[in-house]
Amino acid sequence: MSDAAAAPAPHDLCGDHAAAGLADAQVLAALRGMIQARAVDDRLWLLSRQGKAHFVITSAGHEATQFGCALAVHAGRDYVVPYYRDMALAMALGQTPLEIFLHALGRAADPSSGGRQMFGHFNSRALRIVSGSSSVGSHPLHAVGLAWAFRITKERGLAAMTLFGEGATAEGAWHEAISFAGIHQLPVVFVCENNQYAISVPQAREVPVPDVAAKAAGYGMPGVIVDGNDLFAVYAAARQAMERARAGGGPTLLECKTYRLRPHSNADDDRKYRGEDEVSAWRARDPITRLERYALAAELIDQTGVAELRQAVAAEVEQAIDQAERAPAPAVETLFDHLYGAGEPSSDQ
Amino acid sequence: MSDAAAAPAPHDLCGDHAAAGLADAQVLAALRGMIQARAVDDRLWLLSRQGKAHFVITSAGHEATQFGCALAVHAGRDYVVPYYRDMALAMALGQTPLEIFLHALGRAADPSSGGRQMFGHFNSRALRIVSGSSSVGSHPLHAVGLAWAFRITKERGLAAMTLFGEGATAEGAWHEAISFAGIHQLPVVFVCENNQYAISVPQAREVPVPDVAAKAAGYGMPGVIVDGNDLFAVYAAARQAMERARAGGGPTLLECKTYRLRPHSNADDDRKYRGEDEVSAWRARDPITRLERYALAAELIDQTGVAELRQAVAAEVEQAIDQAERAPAPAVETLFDHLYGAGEPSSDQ
Amino acid sequence: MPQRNMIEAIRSALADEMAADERVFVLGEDVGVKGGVFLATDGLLARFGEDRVVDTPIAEAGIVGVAIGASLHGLRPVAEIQFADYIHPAIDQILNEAARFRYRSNGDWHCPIVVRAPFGAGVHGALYHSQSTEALFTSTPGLKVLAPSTPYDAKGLLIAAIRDPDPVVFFEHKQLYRGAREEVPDGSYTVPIGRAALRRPGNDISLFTYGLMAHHSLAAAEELAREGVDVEVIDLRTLYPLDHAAILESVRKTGKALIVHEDKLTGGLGGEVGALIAEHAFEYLDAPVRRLASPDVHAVAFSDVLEAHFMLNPAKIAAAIRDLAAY
Amino acid sequence: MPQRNMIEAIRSALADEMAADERVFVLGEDVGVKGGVFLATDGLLARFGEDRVVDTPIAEAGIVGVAIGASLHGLRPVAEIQFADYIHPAIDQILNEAARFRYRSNGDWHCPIVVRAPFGAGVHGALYHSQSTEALFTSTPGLKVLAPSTPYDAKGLLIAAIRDPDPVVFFEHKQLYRGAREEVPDGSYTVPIGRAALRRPGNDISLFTYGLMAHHSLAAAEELAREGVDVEVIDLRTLYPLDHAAILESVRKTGKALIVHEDKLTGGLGGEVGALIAEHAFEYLDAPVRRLASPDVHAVAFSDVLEAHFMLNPAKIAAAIRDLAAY
Ligand SMILES: Cc1ncc(C[n+]2csc(CCOP(=O)(O)OP(=O)(O)O)c2C)c(N)n1
Ligand SMILES: Cc1ncc(C[n+]2csc(CCOP(=O)(O)OP(=O)(O)O)c2C)c(N)n1
Ligand SMILES: [Mg+2]
Ligand SMILES: [Mg+2]
Repeated sequence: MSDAAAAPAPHDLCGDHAAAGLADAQVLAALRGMIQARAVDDRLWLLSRQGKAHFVITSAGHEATQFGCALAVHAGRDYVVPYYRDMALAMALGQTPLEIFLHALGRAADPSSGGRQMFGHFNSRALRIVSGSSSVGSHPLHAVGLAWAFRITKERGLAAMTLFGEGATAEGAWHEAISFAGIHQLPVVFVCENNQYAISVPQAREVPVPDVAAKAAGYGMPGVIVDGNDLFAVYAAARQAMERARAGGGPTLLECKTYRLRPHSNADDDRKYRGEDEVSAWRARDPITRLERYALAAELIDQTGVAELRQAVAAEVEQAIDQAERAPAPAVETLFDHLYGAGEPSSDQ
Repeated sequence: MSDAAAAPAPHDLCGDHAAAGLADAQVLAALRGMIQARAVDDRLWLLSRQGKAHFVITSAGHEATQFGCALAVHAGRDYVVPYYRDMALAMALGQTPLEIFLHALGRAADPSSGGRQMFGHFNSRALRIVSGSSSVGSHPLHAVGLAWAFRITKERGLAAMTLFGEGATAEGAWHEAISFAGIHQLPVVFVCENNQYAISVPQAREVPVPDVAAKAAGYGMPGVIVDGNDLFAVYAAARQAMERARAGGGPTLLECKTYRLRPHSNADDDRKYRGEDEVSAWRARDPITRLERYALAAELIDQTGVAELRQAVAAEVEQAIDQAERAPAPAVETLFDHLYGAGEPSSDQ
Repeated sequence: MPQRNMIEAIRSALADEMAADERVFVLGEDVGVKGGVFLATDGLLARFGEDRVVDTPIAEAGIVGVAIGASLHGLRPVAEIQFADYIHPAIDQILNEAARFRYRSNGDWHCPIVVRAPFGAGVHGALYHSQSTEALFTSTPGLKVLAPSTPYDAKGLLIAAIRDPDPVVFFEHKQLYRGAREEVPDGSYTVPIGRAALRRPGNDISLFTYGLMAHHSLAAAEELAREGVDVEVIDLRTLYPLDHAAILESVRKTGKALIVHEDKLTGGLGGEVGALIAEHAFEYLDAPVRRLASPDVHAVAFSDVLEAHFMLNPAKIAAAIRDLAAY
Repeated sequence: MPQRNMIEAIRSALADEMAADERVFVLGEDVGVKGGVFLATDGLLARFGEDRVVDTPIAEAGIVGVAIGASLHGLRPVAEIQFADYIHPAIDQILNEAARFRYRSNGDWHCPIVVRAPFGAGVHGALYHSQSTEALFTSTPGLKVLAPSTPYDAKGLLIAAIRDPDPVVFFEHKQLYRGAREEVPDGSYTVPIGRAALRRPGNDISLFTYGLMAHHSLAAAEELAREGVDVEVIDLRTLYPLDHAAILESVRKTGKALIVHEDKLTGGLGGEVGALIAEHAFEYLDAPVRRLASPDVHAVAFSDVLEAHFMLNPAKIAAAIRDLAAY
């Protein structure tokens, strides 16, 4: 896997899907899901330009990392503690385009927050996707706490996965989380989606070492590097880490080297800090294109099939937007809901 | 050096002082200083039992680490950012027994805080010993900031040394400090006085790796392990690290393996968490005894000389206590001094 | 009924709740083998084992963050911060995370955690072992902040806090730990969160306070009683959300209010209480709303002399009451 | 004289001070190449170089801690916290370290740092890009807390803060960044720390406010003027230490006080101001001391509808004034 990271082939995936442990149908479902996630992402930017979505934060470019990880999760059983970049992950775990748009438009039916959080705060108790703040690096501790809970309840065979950017690894809270997991060898998989920038700040100014995975040495766990734009490589590594965690083998720090193909958010202008050359080099390694070419080469699908798939996805997405736009806003009285649990004193007058 | 750490010889120091770069007189001065520091420490416990010193925190057992590090500092030029355990260090850098007792008794003339801080908060602007809080792990950042200042002022040939326990390396602020130093390869030497306990918590519950020095791998700097009860080993490693830092070669994480020979503080009962066996094994490796035997063997001093030295130190210490006890308490009005700089508004009415 | 001081009452609350409910566990620095630096958790490790009595690394954000995570799976963590002076690194986890989980997820998740922290001065703790840090927590919805003044309340409120479905910060005054014993039942009982306690009924002046100052205030009130001034002493106990009804009802009766706390004057809880009274009991006031608090300096200094000068005591409180009574 | 909006005024303050004093430098997330997410530091990297315009890792305790360390060697760091919602991890460094260095070392060291933080709601920032976190800082001696409401003040107060020998937390309301321009001189000038500004003299009611609410309050005051109510609007500007004299003098004149802030009601700065008035201007009051603030929920929600319901605005302020005037 580390060879792949050192010099990722721009058009080919490493190994084949069977070797990685994926059935044909899973590959096709992932391809569809990744295309769908990208289509949703694209449409969010449009909604933003139309003034309909106030805030957009992208997962474009991270799809292989997020789908590869999601495939390694027993959704609804393992916990996932994601960050704002993880839209494709949330969809891979089961959130629908409609749910994503309801969230982006702050509608009452937004399953992530009922219109309270900015876009990017994916949440679902049923899917065991844990609500996050926007505070970078604050959430891995919650994954560690969940893993401690499994120890107390003596539940075996489940794990927590938490995801974050390489920038987050500079935060003190991140250190405290991974350190605690290392001391107690807890079933947590720490996934770093290393896209080489924290907004505008390049990795060399965020992280003191070339590979985030090198940090694992100080935390008593293996550090694994994969090409984050290669679905199979990510899946194989994530599965191994999750299985090890579920089996009581302890935590892993998994670094997925990837790239964000759009600005950080709709408030960002990335031309200020990175060249078009760099961006296009990474566009050539687009994880979706790579998977699509693989699927064609492996004859899991043909060109017509891909075209149909893309069309179907586009139609679904348009319909979801339509529905979301027509969905009602939260009632103003709900502003005061859920401050405290039922029957408890509330401080609002 | 790492061999020494793996199996420290209980009675002998590794190498000889000339090889470590120390003159005869320096060895004798260190021996005298370490004996003095221990004598002060012993008397503080007595003062506590007499109800005269409200708080005592010990450096007993850490003397070789602290003197070895202090000898590598250009006192008054390099900055030192210590922690509460560093009484012997403060003395090695120039604080006198009288100054230590004035601090312990909260007298007006306490040079560290004018009677404001609990014992253990050694400070001297003249010696460039930086005032600390009691908050574990919060101070290494100040050493890093000082080093950044040297970059701006373009001062070359000076460095900052900061010291902390192995327990402190779990704090988020510690991580943020060493990470920043690694990114910018700043002239900071991070000294971990690893005494294997954070109050009652053994290292295995504080730190996810057997050697704190292993953490250096994630911070882009060398990690060095020394026998912290061996003055020469500590000095050689600290000098090398400080020289490298001063020469622009970047930071070092230096781990000194040592042991605290007394309870954490006068409020602690260490019998609850460690056995007498363990303590006596370490008493056999007392850094002062080891240095004394070395000095005798190397004929830097003879038994009579040692006896005279110990007597002289004892007399000095008694005199210092006497003087400190007679020193006046701070005037009550000083409670409001130094809230803000001169001429600035103050919020007290 | 057994007599307990406050530390024994707290230990008893923890042991009883851990015995009754397997979801309850404690974590913090030195809480295991050592039993806590104040011995609040003494004996729990032997009884409940390492999984439920967790000696943590020195990482306050970590302690609270791990507690939050465990609570999401239904557990009931009780985190100990060794001193309230060291709660600062955990503030992000308490205010931005624990307090907001329920609200931000529209009710999907909630954080039934308790964060215990010894606070207060007068034990030679100087600048970093004496702070009153409660004001950092009394402006965040979603959170509850408690500060008991008696062993009975300490046990009952701690059990209520553990059972509460939301995060609670629980401040324990260090000087009260080994203070007077009183009857504290074995077994579980609760004292309701959100209700102030009337410690001494009176007609002339309402005195609002909490923590150690509740005791000093009662002593002062007794002194003033001998001078013919009848002081009503109300122990707030819950600092957030405040018991508005109890506060306003008392002032409407007496017409005079004095707020006494050990925290610094400016920015302390007294501001909120004073403003509340000035807004909602204005018509009943026949004197200025007075506050008596520690001076606006950085907690207490180490020197005995400075410490004595800094600390409030019954005499200073009595003087303030006398002054207000004479208005 | 050049016209500047608030972000331009801040940028101009930084550039002028950095040009005039080599000890001044800026550090924070994205402050270099990007020039800050609000462009407060735009252009500084090109002009002053990497050593003095430092793109830091995402580590708020680190940013403030490094600033503290550099200040001990005589430098004048200006740290940017990207949003006031993320200042929490730095609270320990601000309250326990920067604010106490001078006091704890008996005057040996001091920390002339500035911590800038954009705060406030109304820009669709939801729960974590909208908070008013100033109340966390207005109870710590050694610290100063500022919140300008105009471009002129922003520049003058920021320069005063940079030159101040003590740590200053500097809150900038995001909605004001691109607000109205006004005359802001080139070159350095200062606005004194610790003094409130009389924005509109009036005789009937004293209104105390700061930040964005200063503008909404002025708008409301104009509306009330047309109804015959003459409101005095005082912009506090310095939130700690407060300008007691200005506050009390105004209330002694008008006899009525209304405090308006965007922060939540309970535990917000209004409590301190209200209590101050109730204690020291009691005899002059002819109405309850009123506070108008955001509701006690966790900052503003994302939905437009909820945001609009949450936010204070001139109409809500006018209603509160009308109500108080009618008392
Ligand atoms: C505690 C905190 N500090 C700062 C920010 C502002 N911020 C939002 S995203 C971001 C960059 C994060 O970079 P990284 O962790 O690499 O994740 P990426 O966005 O690249 O996926 C920053 C600085 C924040 N949200 N939280
Ligand atoms: C932030 C913070 N948390 C907790 C404490 C309480 N405390 C004081 S010393 C100590 C143990 C420190 O252990 P270590 O860093 O190994 O240093 P040692 O005392 O062993 O030299 C603890 C937990 C503190 N002072 N500061
Ligand atoms: Mg990144
Ligand atoms: Mg230790």
